[in-house]
Amino acid sequence: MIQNKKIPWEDFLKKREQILTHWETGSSPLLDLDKAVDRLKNMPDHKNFAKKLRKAKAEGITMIQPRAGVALLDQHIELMQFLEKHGEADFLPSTIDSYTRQNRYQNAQDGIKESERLGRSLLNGFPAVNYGVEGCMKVVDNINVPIQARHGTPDARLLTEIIHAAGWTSNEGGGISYNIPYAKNIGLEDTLRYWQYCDRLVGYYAEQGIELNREPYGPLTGTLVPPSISHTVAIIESILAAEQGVKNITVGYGQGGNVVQDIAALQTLDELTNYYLKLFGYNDVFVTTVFHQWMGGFPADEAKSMGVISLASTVATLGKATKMITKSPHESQGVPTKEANAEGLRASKIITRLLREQKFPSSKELKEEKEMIKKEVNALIYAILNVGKGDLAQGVIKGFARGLIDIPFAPSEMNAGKILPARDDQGKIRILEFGNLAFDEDIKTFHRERLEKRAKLENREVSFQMTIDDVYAVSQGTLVGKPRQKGVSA
Amino acid sequence: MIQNKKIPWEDFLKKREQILTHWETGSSPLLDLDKAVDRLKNMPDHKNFAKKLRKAKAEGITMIQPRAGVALLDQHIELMQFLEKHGEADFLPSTIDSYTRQNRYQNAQDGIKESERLGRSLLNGFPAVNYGVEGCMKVVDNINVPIQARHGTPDARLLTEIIHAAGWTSNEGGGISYNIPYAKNIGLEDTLRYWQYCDRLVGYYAEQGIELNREPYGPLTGTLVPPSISHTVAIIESILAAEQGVKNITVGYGQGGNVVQDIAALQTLDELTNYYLKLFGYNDVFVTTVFHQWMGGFPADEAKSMGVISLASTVATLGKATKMITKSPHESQGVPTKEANAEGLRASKIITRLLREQKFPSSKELKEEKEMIKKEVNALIYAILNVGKGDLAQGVIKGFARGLIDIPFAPSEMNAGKILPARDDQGKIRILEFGNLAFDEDIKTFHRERLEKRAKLENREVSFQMTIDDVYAVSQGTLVGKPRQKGVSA
Amino acid sequence: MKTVVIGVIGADVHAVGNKIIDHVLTEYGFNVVNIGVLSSQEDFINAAIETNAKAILVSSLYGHGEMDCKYLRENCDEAGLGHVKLYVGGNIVVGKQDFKEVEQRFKKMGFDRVYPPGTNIEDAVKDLREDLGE
Amino acid sequence: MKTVVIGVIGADVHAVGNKIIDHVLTEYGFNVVNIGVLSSQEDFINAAIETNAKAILVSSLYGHGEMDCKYLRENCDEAGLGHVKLYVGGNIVVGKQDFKEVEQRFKKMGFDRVYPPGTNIEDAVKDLREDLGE
Ligand code: B12
Ligand code: B12
Repeated sequence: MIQNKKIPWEDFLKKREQILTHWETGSSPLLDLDKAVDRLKNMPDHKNFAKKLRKAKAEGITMIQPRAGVALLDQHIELMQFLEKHGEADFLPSTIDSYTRQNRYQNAQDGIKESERLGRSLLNGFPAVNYGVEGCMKVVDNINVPIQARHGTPDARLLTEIIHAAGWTSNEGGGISYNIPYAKNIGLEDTLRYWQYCDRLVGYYAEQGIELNREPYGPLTGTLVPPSISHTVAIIESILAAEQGVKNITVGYGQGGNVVQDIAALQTLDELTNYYLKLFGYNDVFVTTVFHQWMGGFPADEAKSMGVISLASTVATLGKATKMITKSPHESQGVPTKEANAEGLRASKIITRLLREQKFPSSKELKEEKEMIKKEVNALIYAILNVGKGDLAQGVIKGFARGLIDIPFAPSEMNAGKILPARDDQGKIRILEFGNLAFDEDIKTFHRERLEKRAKLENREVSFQMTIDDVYAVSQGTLVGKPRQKGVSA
Repeated sequence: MIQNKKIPWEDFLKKREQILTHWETGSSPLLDLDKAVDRLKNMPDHKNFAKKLRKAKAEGITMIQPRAGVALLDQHIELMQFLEKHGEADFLPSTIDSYTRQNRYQNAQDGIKESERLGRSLLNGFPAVNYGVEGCMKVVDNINVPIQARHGTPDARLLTEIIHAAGWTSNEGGGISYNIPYAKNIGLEDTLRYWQYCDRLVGYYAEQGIELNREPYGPLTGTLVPPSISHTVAIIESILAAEQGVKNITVGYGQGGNVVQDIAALQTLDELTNYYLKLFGYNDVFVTTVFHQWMGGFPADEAKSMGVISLASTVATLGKATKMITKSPHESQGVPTKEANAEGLRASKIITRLLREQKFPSSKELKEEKEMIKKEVNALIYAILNVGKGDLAQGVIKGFARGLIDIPFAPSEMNAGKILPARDDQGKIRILEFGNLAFDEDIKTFHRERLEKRAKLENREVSFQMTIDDVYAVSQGTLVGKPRQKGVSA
Repeated sequence: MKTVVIGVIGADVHAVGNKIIDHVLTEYGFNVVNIGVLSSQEDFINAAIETNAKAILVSSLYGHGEMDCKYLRENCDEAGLGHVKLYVGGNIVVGKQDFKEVEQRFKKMGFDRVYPPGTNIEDAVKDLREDLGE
Repeated sequence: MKTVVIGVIGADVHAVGNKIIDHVLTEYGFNVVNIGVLSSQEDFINAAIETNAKAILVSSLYGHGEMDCKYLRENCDEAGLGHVKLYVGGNIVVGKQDFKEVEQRFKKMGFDRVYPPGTNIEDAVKDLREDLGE
């Protein structure tokens, strides 16, 4: 039975032996832990994710990072260099392809071959496991900023081993956030274990004096996720990581669209994560925040997409996010060209710089929204801990099974999938169907009242049609979905 | 001696005869006032600027309008249609070329010929006077939204006659705002008279039951203008217009860059203009506001320009501006292509729509900034009225002569040109040299303290170098100008 | 009531569009068999056989559509589903590509209808009615 | 101390760059004669004659530069200013045009140096020193 307990080192090593056999690149001599420690120790500060984040937070500025990855190594390096130079990226990613995410390394290998043959990337990301430590080293050696693996891999153990040994100083993911939105029928017990492993490796490096950054994946399904739900997942994954020895954590949140709710979310994310880490006794974890530019469906038009990107940048900067993940004007169409990706970065960059001296002022509305988020998160964490009889890992498994916590639009069968979100009259994300979500009546009444207000304005009932309208809304240029007539396309 | 007094109708008509002789198109039979009244009365509501603004204000939404104009009539119409269709412009402009602005109609005629010969526009705008009522009618008849003349013409009397008779339902300008930033040695007495004439014409139409919109030009030199200074000009020009019978006025403000100061400026602009109009006894003037996207030097990069444009749109919408004048990603380079112009519009449009349900919440910082602006405006208006012995027109002339009101970076010799603005540590525009500006010691101390704070942070003295750095800053991607080393280019 | 199979092919987990297609087609009176995300070609084929479906609507969002859909037509034919219409939509290739060309590519692979990114599912209802007979 | 005439030509009122050029060139030790905005060709020529200037720096921002600068070289030569260097900078044509081409156009018109939009005036100091001799 899984528990939130640090994995004993011997158990880890035993497991490790097995993991490294999952694909041929696992046998690289560079995966020797001492060699990896050496390499990581020799990474200069400006290529260390954790250190650069500390600096940014101290200066109160917002760093930018794109998503990007292609099938072929040389083209991937070129892409990274381009985004550093022409996108002015402060951090680089390597978005991993979807076969690798499902541990289908043979499919990925085929994808590489097919891409070589056709001269264009047929994979939607960089197959880091197939290229192994040697390939990943080449990437980091050819750039001048820290690099991170970004994926969506339920079982990222081999991937994690490889990237850290190569000198990549951050890894995105978590046992919940890389399961529920990214898988269909993988158990939470499994993914929690997988990610305990990934975190334990980072904890090991920490023991050797190497600070690596870990980033629970914040936006989940990217689709109308109420802040308290994604916050709860972020906080839980932070605690689980801290238990394994992680010392530098970036918690994330995906833009909702209402400016005040987004600022409230960013501020509470920082406050609550710190609060709960300390409550659980992890006193030396350094926390930063990452804001994701709009994660739902984008407008088809490139100029409008630039508008969405820039609006997100404004909110991130005024909300003092330490980092922001950017989108591109190609978002609605497909994986962006490097040029389009860099355009999104540059629009984002100038806004983070123009507004760096500014902060969103406190107000009654902001305070109320923050209070509400805190109340909700507290309720969710209490319920999860309670159903886990004090153990967070158990709580997660049982909490999801019972729908005490529930993520809208998730593909996973581990998720109850009973709640339905919708926007209120100001575009704030609220909940219209609660399923078994562990909210008390007070909280539910608050949500219902807000939605009723919108319903009245729009002269219709609160219903799933509102949710559907809201899912489409941003791609059609509004935040609050307008009632559509059936049979009439918008 | 000019006074703020409604021009008697006979005097107006006498003057009018003379004006219409300034260029051959003045002799058009369509300039017969009865014909013009007929035409304007037949304009449908959706092409009436004043009415569309009333509707927007009632709905609390922000409308968008580009700048645009080319030398040749057919191309100009094509441009307007393109911006309506592909830019989703709510209002159309016709930016008038610079020869026409200086009443050099012969130069404009040469420009038309030369443009015809080379097949590209050699003029920086549309020479409306040369095309006359007939040409201007053709423009409005080929579009479906209201249209306005936007220019910078000290003496726009003939232009004004022509555009209104053609059915253009709004005119930008004013005796101060189209002199001080747009001329070198034209007296204020002259331009105030010219614009009394333009306003009197609108007042006449109002008497015939036709509501036309007038827009004092808000941003002035577009370069580090403190809100209280541009507000004062806007309020004075509103009062002068109201005296001539204008009933629908849009007061403007150019984005400063600090979000809170900009929101404070937008809110106080509306509040103060209404307050002063009523104070002076004009009780039936309908006031709206227009926010100008960044009016200073733009970054060369198009993606970054899109960022600046979008940031402005965010501020305008959250600040509930009724209208916004947009820029394009070509801004730093030259008059935009129609495609680039439409890109700026579409990025702006989506933001005004996404945020339409939202409003910047009130806060201590916002209230303080609003209080400060009000204090300053009150001081300036008091001083101007006082030196004019109760007459606003006289006050303007003497106030400028003595530097009681003073506009930074203006080319006009009527302007004292003694004040120097600079940004404080948060990017708010303050004043470092006051010249004779009619501020009391309290206000001055406030400005000095804020600037000292920045100086300390940057480890340098408050000086003109700060102003220079701030002039360059946005085009180089920051708001607060960083100290540059002499001889080193940024 | 005509039966249609919907699902998201390959290693693709984009669930939002799938849920909405389900809802909308059901509203329009189709009998929707939704096999969800992460579905293999076999999953689609088996569902179509079992439910006697008239059309298969494949969604592919994540970019690997070109690889995942290879030989789907042939495999359907082999399984005796020669009469079943094949539709595909979503973001079916990697990156922003000329759609005319992409459409050709997928038509050559045997798809009856190919839809560009952001297609409103209601627009496909007309096609479905036409292809399946009212 | 070398004398240079600066100003903004034609019906152009863009005053900000002009004020900054004045300040910066003065700081760099030039004797700056600033005739300001809305200056005609004659204003430039007269100022250069009166002050024995070594160079004329024409600014044009508003787009009519091509028309306003026509025959300026010839008119200078006629006025006995054949030795005076002619620079032009700002946004000297209408719209975003290929700068190489624009430069050629103005060089053909007799300008010695042509600068693209947003040129940092400090970058022209080097050229001035080179052309006028230290
Ligand atoms: C939300 C989202 C996610 C969420 C998905 C959550 C979930 N589990 O559902 C998360 C964040 C998890 C995610 C992950 C990834 N995503 Co994603 N995602 C999106 C995004 C922003 C919106 C998708 C969406 O929900 N739209 C709203 C719904 C209603 O619309 P829809 O899905 O397009 O479906 C409608 C129509 O297309 C049409 N339709 C769909 N299928 C069919 C079929 C037929 C026959 C017909 C007629 C119509 C039709 O009808 C649907 C309903 O109206 C899109 C980009 C965009 N569109 O803006 C990228 C996008 C689809 N994702 C992309 C990628 C690459 C990924 C990742 C690989 C990498 C990453 N970014 O992390 C992973 C993939 C993981 C995996 N194994 O699949 C790419 C695909 C690239 C490409 N094709 O070139 C996109 C286009 C973004 C981009 N430009 O890079 N993503
Ligand atoms: C501020 C501004 C205004 C203000 C000017 C206030 C004033 N009186 O000074 C206002 C609002 C009044 C204005 C009016 C107009 N403007 Co204007 N304006 C600008 C803007 C945004 C910034 C200019 C500026 O001050 N920059 C900061 C200073 C420091 O930089 P600078 O002027 O470029 O000068 C520097 C360098 O270029 C260089 N330099 C300049 N000259 C020279 C010469 C030499 C020899 C050298 C070496 C270097 C050099 O050194 C200077 C100092 O560093 C520019 C666009 C931009 N750049 O972003 C448009 C711009 C110049 N304006 C333009 C236009 C068309 C107009 C108007 C006709 C129409 C309108 N928009 O209303 C009127 C013109 C009125 C007239 N008769 O001249 C166009 C010109 C178009 C073109 N060339 O194709 C521009 C490019 C905007 C655009 N893209 O449409 N404008």
